[in-house]
Amino acid sequence: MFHLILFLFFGAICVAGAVNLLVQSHPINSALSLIAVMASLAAEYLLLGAEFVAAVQVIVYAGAIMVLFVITIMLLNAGKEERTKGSRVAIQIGVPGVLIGGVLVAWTLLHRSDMQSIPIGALRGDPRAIARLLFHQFLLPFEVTSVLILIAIMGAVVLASPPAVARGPRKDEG
Amino acid sequence: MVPLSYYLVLSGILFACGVLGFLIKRNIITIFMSIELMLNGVNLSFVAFAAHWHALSGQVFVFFVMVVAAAEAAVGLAIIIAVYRTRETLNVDRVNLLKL
Amino acid sequence: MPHQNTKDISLSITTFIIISIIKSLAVVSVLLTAVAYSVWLERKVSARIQNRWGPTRVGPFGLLQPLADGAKFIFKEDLTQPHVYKPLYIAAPIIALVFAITSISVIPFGNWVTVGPWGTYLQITDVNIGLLVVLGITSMGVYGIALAGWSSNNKYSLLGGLRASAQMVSYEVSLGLSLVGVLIMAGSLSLRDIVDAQGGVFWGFIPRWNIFHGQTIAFFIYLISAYAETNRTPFDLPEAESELVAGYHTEYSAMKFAMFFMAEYANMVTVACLATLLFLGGWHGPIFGPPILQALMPVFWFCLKVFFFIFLYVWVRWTLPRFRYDQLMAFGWKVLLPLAVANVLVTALIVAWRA
Amino acid sequence: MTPNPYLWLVPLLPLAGAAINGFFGRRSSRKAITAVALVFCGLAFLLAVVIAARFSSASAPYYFNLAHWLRSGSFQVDFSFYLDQLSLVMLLVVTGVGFLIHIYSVGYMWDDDGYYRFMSYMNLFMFFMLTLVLAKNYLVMFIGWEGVGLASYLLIGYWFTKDSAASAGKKAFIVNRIGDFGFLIALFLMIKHFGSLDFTHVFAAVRPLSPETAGTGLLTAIGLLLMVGAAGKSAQIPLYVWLPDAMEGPTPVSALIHAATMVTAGVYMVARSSVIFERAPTAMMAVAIIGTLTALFAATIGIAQTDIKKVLAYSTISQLGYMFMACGVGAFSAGIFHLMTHAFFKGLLFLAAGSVIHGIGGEQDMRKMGGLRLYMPWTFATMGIATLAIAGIPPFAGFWSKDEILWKAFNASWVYWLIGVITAFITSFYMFRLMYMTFGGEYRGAVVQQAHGHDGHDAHGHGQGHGHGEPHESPWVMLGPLVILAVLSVVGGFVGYGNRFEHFLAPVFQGAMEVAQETSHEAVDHTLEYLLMGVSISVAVLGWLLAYLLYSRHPQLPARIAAKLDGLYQAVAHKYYIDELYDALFVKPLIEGSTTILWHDIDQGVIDAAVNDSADAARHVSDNVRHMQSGNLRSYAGWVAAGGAVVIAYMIWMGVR
Repeated sequence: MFHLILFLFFGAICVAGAVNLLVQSHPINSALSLIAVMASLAAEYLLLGAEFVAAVQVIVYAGAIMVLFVITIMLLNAGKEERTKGSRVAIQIGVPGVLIGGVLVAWTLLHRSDMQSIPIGALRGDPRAIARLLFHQFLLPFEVTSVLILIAIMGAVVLASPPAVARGPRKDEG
Repeated sequence: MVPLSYYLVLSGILFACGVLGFLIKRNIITIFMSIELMLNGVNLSFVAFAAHWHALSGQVFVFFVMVVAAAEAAVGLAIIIAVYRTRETLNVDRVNLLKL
Repeated sequence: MPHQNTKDISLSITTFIIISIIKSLAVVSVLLTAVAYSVWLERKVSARIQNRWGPTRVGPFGLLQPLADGAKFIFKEDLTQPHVYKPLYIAAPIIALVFAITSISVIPFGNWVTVGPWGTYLQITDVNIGLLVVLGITSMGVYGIALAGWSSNNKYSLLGGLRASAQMVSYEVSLGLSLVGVLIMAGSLSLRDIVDAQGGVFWGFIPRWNIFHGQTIAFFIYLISAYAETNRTPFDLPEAESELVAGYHTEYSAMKFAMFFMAEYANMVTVACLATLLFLGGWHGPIFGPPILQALMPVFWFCLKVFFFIFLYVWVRWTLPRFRYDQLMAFGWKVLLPLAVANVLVTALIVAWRA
Repeated sequence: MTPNPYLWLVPLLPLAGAAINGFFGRRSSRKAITAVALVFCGLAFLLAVVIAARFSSASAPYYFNLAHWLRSGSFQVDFSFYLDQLSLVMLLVVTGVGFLIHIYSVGYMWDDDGYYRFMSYMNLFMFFMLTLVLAKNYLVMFIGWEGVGLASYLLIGYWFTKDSAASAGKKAFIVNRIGDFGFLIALFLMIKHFGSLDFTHVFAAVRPLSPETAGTGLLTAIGLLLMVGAAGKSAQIPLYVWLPDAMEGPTPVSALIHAATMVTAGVYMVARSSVIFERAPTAMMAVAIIGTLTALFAATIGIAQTDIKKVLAYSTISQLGYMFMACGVGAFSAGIFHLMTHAFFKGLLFLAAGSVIHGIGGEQDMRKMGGLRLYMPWTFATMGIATLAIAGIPPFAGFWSKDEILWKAFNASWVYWLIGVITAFITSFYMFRLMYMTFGGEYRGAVVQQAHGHDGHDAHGHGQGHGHGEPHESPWVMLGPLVILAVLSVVGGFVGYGNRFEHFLAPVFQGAMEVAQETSHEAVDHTLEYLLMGVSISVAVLGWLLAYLLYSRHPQLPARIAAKLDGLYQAVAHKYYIDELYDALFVKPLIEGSTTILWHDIDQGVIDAAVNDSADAARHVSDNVRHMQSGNLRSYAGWVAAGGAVVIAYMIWMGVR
């Protein structure tokens, strides 16, 4: 009961944040609502017992990635988004498609009988166990992802560095 | 005691919201955030299934997803900056040269 | 999910809630007092360093100065420029302060104490990933500054916010890495376990603290990154008054400004507590005297160490000049990060070799 | 005994020569080219002689397996060589005559620009011909078969700048394709029914079968198809038309390929397949009839020809007809015997004709010759010997072999014999006619001032190319082979004396012997044989006399006779209009059909149209579809989302069902 209440509470925050992300017209608000979603998702993880995942969710997602977004928004000084009529397809085909698909999935899931309940803190995401799994069974994927992110860093540096012509005078700005 | 399906429905809702954001938002950065939202929805289902099957690997996968999300954010934001530098806009409807 | 120690579970849920409330109230009040008096301390020390007297009028040695400051902040006019982005402008200081204060919640001050029938840890809650919680909350703290800088629609503030967020994000990395060594040695993420792992002494007189136990380099890395995290000199670029009027809180006044102020010092305290716990053996120290004293002694040692850290903060602030921003970034990425990584590797190798 | 394990070298040596000359000849000097060509060819000849010397009938046949080639399941074909009496004879003839003609062509072609090319082609031809005769299975034989076809194509069209030469080469190639078609089908039948192409296997499989008296059946089919192939290669009716045109090639080529060796490949192949033929009487009869008709037919055409080489070409055809007749009546050894002697004297005739042509500056029309015996005595002598030989005057080589054939033919049926005798008469007539027109009387040819004015082919002074003020004898490098071949034409016949040749070849034609026996044992009294011999000699002499009367005594008579029976003469002179007939029957319809149907209707109407229309359709479709690609990120996302929804719906539907 207690568990269900908590779940619904944080779930409501999640959904509210997600919807807010959609309705807000200013990217910074969307970003903040996304942060809210992530934080409450961390709470959901805690309910499921994945405490380490929750912590990393907060630190990496909310604390690092979203900061990157906010920095970008601040850097580009992005204002309210303009309501351009870019594509009819997206509105007339895409949105109904998404809604239909979502409703179908939800309907099927809720009408399945074999969905047993999960007790609070069902599976303790103990850092030690996760580390053991990560460094034994998933060692290769781990290394591969590390290489991936290294490449991503280099690509980001190359892409974001200003074009050579504009670099000369802007040296001192640091 | 919460049924697994609730968690899955929640993650589904998040994912659908992400896709909707992709569809209806014009701002590249917001669209990017919608992608992150989708990834989070997927993560939630990962963790829920991990708890359901008592398999920790589900949680491990979340970490991989996070790493990929981080890499994607880095590159994507860099691309956004580059695009903004050349096109002076963040509106995807105005960045539509790749056609016909 | 806060997960209780077995001893707490013996209590009924109501008593647990009551005790938790009492503990939080106590801790928060203590923290705020500490914040106020660290401000006082700073003013005093800086005055002494600059051959001044510092606050002397309000109370003996100006001890009541913090109260006066608070009153002044409360009664000042809280003006809000028309061009700011209101919601975030208001939200920013709250966010900053809230996260700054929240992070104290998992810090243990001392051992198990029993008051009558009830016993508890001197700690609001003992999470077995406490360290990560602290890191997470502090990493959320950056939003306060960033949003403040952005929402108050002013180029100085914006630059300040940008600087703050960039610098915090980049120094967070080396900070976290410097802690990994400690974690390896303790083999746990629970702050209490880490502190317990540091009990005892070498050769009878050297305490078995991590700083003396192979993590010296990590300690200094942590110290430097902590300064950067809390935007203290020599890393106080976000509020560099000589470059950007007052950085991210240029547009703030009265209580909102006070919130940022308190947030900064609260962060200082938190970081100091963390350093104490991780490197200086927490509440460990010579215990003697009557039982009641013995019960309070660990808390005393803990506060002493934290005080030492805060004093160090102040000292450094009024001693060192400010970095240039590119120097700051270069230092963080090209010096601290490699050092931290090397430290982690060496520690891991040694531990693996011992095992 | 081991007949020299280096058997495989015999074909490969000329190939090496061909390769060297073909690749490096353009830059190397004429002497070097000559050396290469002659050395490799001569080495092959020497090797053949050595092999022959060490050959003993006791242990023949001898196999040599060079390499594996095809292996699919039970069916396998190897590059393997096969040496028995038959292939030994062929080996000696080919290498020997070939070598002599190589020497001859050194002198004959010396001044030609494509000298290296010519020599390389000649060596190449030697390689393929030797492959053909040494093959151990029909497929390797077929390689040689096609290879000599190629070489002959290259050499006929050697002066490819001349239109007639090029088209002659094409004609030869195409007509041969028809024959090869039959050959191939025969091979397929063998694979299907005997599962092998190896001589030993096939024959082993055939031997137990009984002769198909019914006249139809597998062996008959195979035999007839093989005969078609042989008719193509050996220029028998109806596929003989290419050989006269092949005279466009240089004279040594005519001598080597179109008289001595290649054209006899068909005969060789029939003889090689004797085991099959003798069990297919119908095929045998077809071979005999075709051979007989060809012999007569070609001989009659030979009468009216004025081009010296054409005359020889038709006589070649008719001689080949003799050989076919021999094979057809089961006298394979006689056929091979005649093949050998014919290689001698016909090669000699061609070479001598070449010497004549060469001597008078490229003239080929006999009406412009005459009296040359004074100018070129050696050529006259040798050519006379060859003429006596081909006319069948004893004791020259031709007499023995031709008489053998006639005798066997008589044993088979007197019709063959009669036609054979008539043919012999005509043969001796037109051969002596040729002799008289060429060497008798006095020189009728205009004294050509500049030899080189003559259109390219065969036209050039040799060595010290002076203008042909008057006819002159050829250099010794050309006369030498003439003399050697003349000697062979004289003595060559004696190997057949007392059936020694026949007995030598006996092991090869085991079955054939039996057939010959059963046909011939009712008439073995020698009186009849001698009688027939006398008849053939007398007809030969009669032919000589007639020629003497018409072309030496009363040179004006022939014209009058021709005028008297004009139509017939025209028909003969125009080779019975066979070429025109084929042109009307096959060539024109073919060209018309392929132009209208294949080209316009099918190629342009169907294939091109299909391609173009599909391209247009693609373009139109994409014209409409490309608007989906608006370049707008969100619309793409919209499509993706819709697709995802569809997939989800489908999966759920599948799940609930």
